[in-house]
Amino acid sequence: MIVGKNIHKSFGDLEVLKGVDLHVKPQEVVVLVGVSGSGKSTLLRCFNFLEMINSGEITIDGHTINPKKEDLAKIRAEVGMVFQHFNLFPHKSVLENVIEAPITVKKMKKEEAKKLGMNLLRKVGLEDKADVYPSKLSGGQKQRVAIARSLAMEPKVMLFDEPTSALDPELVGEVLQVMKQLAEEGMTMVVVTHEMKFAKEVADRIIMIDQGTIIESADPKNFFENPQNERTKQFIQLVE
Amino acid sequence: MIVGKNIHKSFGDLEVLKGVDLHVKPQEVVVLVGVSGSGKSTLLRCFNFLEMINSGEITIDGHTINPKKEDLAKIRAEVGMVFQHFNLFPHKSVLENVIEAPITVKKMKKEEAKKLGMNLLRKVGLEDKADVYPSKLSGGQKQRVAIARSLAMEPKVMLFDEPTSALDPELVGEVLQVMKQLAEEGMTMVVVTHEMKFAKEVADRIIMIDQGTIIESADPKNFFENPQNERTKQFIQLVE
Amino acid sequence: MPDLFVDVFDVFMRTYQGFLEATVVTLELTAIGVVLGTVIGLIFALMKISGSKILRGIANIYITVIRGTPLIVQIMFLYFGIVEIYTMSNFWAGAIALGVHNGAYIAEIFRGAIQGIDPGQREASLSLGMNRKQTMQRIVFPQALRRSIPPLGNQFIITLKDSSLVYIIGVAEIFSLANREAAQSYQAFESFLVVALYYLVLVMIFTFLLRLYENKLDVDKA
Amino acid sequence: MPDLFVDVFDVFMRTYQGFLEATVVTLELTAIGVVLGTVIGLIFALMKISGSKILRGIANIYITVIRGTPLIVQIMFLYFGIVEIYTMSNFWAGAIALGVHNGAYIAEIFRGAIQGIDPGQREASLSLGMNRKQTMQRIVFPQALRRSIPPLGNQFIITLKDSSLVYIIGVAEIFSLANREAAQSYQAFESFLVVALYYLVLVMIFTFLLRLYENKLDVDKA
Amino acid sequence: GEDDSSSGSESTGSEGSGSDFDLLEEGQFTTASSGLYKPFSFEEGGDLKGFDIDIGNAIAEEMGLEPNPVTTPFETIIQGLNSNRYDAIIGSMSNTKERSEQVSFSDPYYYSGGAIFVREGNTEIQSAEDLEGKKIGVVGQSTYETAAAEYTDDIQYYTSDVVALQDLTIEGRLDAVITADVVGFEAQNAGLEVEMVGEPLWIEQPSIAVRKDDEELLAAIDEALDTIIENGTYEEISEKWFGRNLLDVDLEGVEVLE
Ligand SMILES: Nc1ncnc2c1ncn2[C@@H]1O[C@H](COP(=O)(O)OP(=O)(O)OP(=O)(O)O)[C@@H](O)[C@H]1O
Ligand SMILES: Nc1ncnc2c1ncn2[C@@H]1O[C@H](COP(=O)(O)OP(=O)(O)OP(=O)(O)O)[C@@H](O)[C@H]1O
Ligand SMILES: [Mg+2]
Ligand SMILES: [Mg+2]
Repeated sequence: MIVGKNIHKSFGDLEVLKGVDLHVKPQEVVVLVGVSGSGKSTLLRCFNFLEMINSGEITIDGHTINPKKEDLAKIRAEVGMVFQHFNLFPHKSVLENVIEAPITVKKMKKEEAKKLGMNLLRKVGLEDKADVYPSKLSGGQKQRVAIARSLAMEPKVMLFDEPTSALDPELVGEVLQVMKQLAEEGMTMVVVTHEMKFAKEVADRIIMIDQGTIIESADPKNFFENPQNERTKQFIQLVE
Repeated sequence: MIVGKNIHKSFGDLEVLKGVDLHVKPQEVVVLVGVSGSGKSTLLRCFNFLEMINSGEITIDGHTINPKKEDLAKIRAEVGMVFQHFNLFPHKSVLENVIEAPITVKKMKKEEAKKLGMNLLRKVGLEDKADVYPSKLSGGQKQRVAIARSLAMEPKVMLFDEPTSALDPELVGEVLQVMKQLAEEGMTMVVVTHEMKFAKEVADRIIMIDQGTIIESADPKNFFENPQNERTKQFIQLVE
Repeated sequence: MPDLFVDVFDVFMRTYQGFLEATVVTLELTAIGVVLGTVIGLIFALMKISGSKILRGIANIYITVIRGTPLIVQIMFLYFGIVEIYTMSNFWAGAIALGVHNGAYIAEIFRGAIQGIDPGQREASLSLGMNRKQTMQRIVFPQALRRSIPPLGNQFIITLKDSSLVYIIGVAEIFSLANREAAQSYQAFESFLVVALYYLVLVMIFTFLLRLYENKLDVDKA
Repeated sequence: MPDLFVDVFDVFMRTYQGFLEATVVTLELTAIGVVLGTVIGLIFALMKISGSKILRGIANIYITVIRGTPLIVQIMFLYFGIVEIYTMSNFWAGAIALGVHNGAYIAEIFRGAIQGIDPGQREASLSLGMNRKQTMQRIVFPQALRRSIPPLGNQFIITLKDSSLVYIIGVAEIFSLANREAAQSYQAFESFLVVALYYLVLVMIFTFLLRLYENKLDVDKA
Repeated sequence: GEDDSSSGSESTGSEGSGSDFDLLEEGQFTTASSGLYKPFSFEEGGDLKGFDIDIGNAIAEEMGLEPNPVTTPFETIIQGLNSNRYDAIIGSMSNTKERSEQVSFSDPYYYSGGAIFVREGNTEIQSAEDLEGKKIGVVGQSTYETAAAEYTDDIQYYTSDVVALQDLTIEGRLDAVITADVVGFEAQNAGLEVEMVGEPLWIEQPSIAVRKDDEELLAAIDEALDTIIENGTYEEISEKWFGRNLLDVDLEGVEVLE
């Protein structure tokens, strides 16, 4: 579904991604782990063209992207992204947040968009908050709205960048629940998270990034019980 | 060692603590848990007189405090506090952070304070960072300095308010390690934390606060395996 | 002291009609100065955040020059300089000088507000498939505009006080009236006290209105 | 255009010696205005954060009045109004007016810096057993002072420009010289252009120095 | 010995300065002008120059004092005197009834015509009557302001007559400027395209002003003024600036402003 080949990315002198290969199959759920600064967020942002890669190749749904030639907006619409800090639009109500992109980008009729929006809000359990402004929501509710907002564009793959790490611990569950459901429905997902329980239960594959390269890639059972790389072992010890 | 009796505390109309009784014995390690807003931080802050209680009574080391009559600075010196966001003094080096209070409050000689400070930095594993400024430290290092800084006043009890929740997951361990060691050395401690593994291993008692009252108090085994209160059960489910 | 009070009251009673007219002039100058400054400021703020190096350079020069010279020099310069292109009345020369002056400060207000919007907002919008223009128009600008209103209100109050300087090109606003009153009546202390009170009352009224608005904003947000 | 250039150059050559002297006066006024303002500002900032309602009230009135009236009114008031109590030279009247004016703005700079220090700093200090005074002296003030220096530098630049207003009481600073030059040479436009350049160069020099300092601060921090 | 009294009056002067009157700075005669009134007072190359300045110097010398000319905006020049900023005004300020309620005036030290100036080639304004409702530029607090107010409500205020005359040359700004004839002529000579309308409206009497209570100082000034007129110093100064003696005016049949 989404494929990165030999991705290199530097910020000035700092080489953050040093040739990453990542092949995510349709309906697969990949969890990315790694210590702070290892390049997890950068990789996700490259997949969404919020950062431009220096070399390598990104293919989405069989189509290799040439960022210089194509309409990036169109490509981004196919890849949903959920951020650590939600990034809801504060000047728009919950429903308006969700229907903004369908109306502006897809030129969907307002009525139709609203119906779609309400369906998605129902899906994340926030139907009753449609007319509320984001500032009135808890962190967990905000993140669920953000997920609904992304889904409104019917993306082919969803990227999650530490979606629960800005949440109070008792609010983490409700967001993970929505993500789990999404995975069960067959959404292709790449998730950066420190929630190891979620990784164990939901991931098809766990990938460990260290200093800009993939050093381990295995199904959850093997990843935790039989890590190959020394750094992976250390990491597992730290977070367990 | 530190005893709170029927503590009430309101902010304006909001009653945050509604009659809390907490008796911490010498050398005991108590872990406080509860959802966000339940009053955990407020309770710790009352014990350190950063907030003044509206009614009730606080006794430290057998001595009941009348905040109106006594020198609060002296009492605070007997109770160490470690904050979520470290609150190191950015304009002072690591060693200066540690020796500031002994010199200013206890009028300790600079030479002597430095010796004490270096010993404490050794204890938290940061001897080599003595002359560095806080901005150069990682979060975990900052928090360990903060612990050393508190210890420099030789407090009778240490209060920790979510000491690891501002840390990247891979840095949590080094702080918990220092705290564990402290507990083993017999320090009386009250710890607000979401680290359940730490609670299980180190706590003598786990106390659950909900909406300003203590609803559960038990040793770790009983707390997790045999919770009495419905809200406690919910909470354990959420964080496990 | 009672004497002083009588004197001040005396000056006040003798002059209040003239002052009311002058106050209208002061407020007109202020309003034109701010409105014009907002238009200019918007243009230069857009230039400053644009992709073109030349536009950015022009905006930078404008802002540096205006912020690097005293308003009173700008007023004189415009009054005697712009003549070669177009002759205008002293009132308009003063109002335009205030507008040109404000333009640089308001450009910085807008730029600050736009750049103060969390980059996450832009990223979220882009990630949804909105293009740069849509992102600016629908996500960034509406938020930036709302944030600009309190500093714009503040700029209005600054301009109200700054408008006193156009007395130098002979516009009959409050301060010039006080000056003449002081010279004619030889009651300098009382005259300047009275004019200070006029400004103070005007500033306090607008400060109050601004606070009201800000509180409303805060309530909307919460 | 070449004509204009020749004229401006002509004015420049004819006046630069006088302007150098006037620049010294401008810089003296500015320096005294800022130093005096810092002293006054420190006192009022302490009053504003003090426990006493009366002191806070006095500080509030002072700050409101000064920020609510134009500097030029304050200068006139001090020069012609205060005479009844004490007569001072126009230079000192101007410098003191600038100082009194700055005092209100600098008080807000200090207050902002003090209140901008993370409350966690105060709490950490108190929790270590330091009393209020020790906490203020050893933890809060040193940090607040460091933070105040960039806005103080900015205030210096504002004062440099504001000092042009004391021409109104006949102090021989740069702007008054431009006025005299305009009246003498019948070249108003060129004179004000030259004086604008003087201010611009001075402001740019001080802005540059301020940036240098701020960068140094940033490096120290990182 | 009036003709040859420089040493004599010097001694009188120093006596006076020591005991008869208080000066701002001992031994100095501090006098004010606007410095924006060429050729009477203006600054060139950092030096204050002009007829008023030279007269001030001569009078100070007569009184045995160090001259100390300063400048201050004309609008506030009287307030400055009354708030002890200088000892006297030698700044082309005419003696009027209204002003003499606030200050004391010496004998006039020259005569000057108040005149209407218009842009060169302006045929619309031929006489004072044509000023009705026109836009007139004057210096605030000058006698010309009072005159202008008789013709129009549309007055534009300036800090300098010279600058007002400059503004007059700009199309669309001003219809006329009222100022001293000599000041206008000087501007004309400097190349400004302005011209005087008809004859001067009136003759006025610029005089030296001191504070009301400084009677001794005023007497000393009058005495010194007499001396320099009689010993030819005055004529020399006047010839230097104007090529004629400004006191040689036939006051017969003309309006004298009071
Ligand atoms: N825009 C940028 N400019 C310069 N450096 C950057 C930028 N974005 C990221 N970096 C650097 O790239 C490295 C990797 O950052 P990245 O955010 O991808 O790490 P991460 O694995 O997501 O870490 P974390 O767990 O802290 O989010 C870091 O050293 C970071 O400082
Ligand atoms: N200074 C204050 N003024 C007003 N309300 C306050 C203040 N401090 C705390 N509160 C309120 O008191 C309640 C309890 O706050 P407290 O910080 O003790 O909760 P907590 O259990 O520590 O939560 P968390 O896990 O989020 O830190 C909250 O509703 C909070 O908003
Ligand atoms: Mg990241
Ligand atoms: Mg808390």
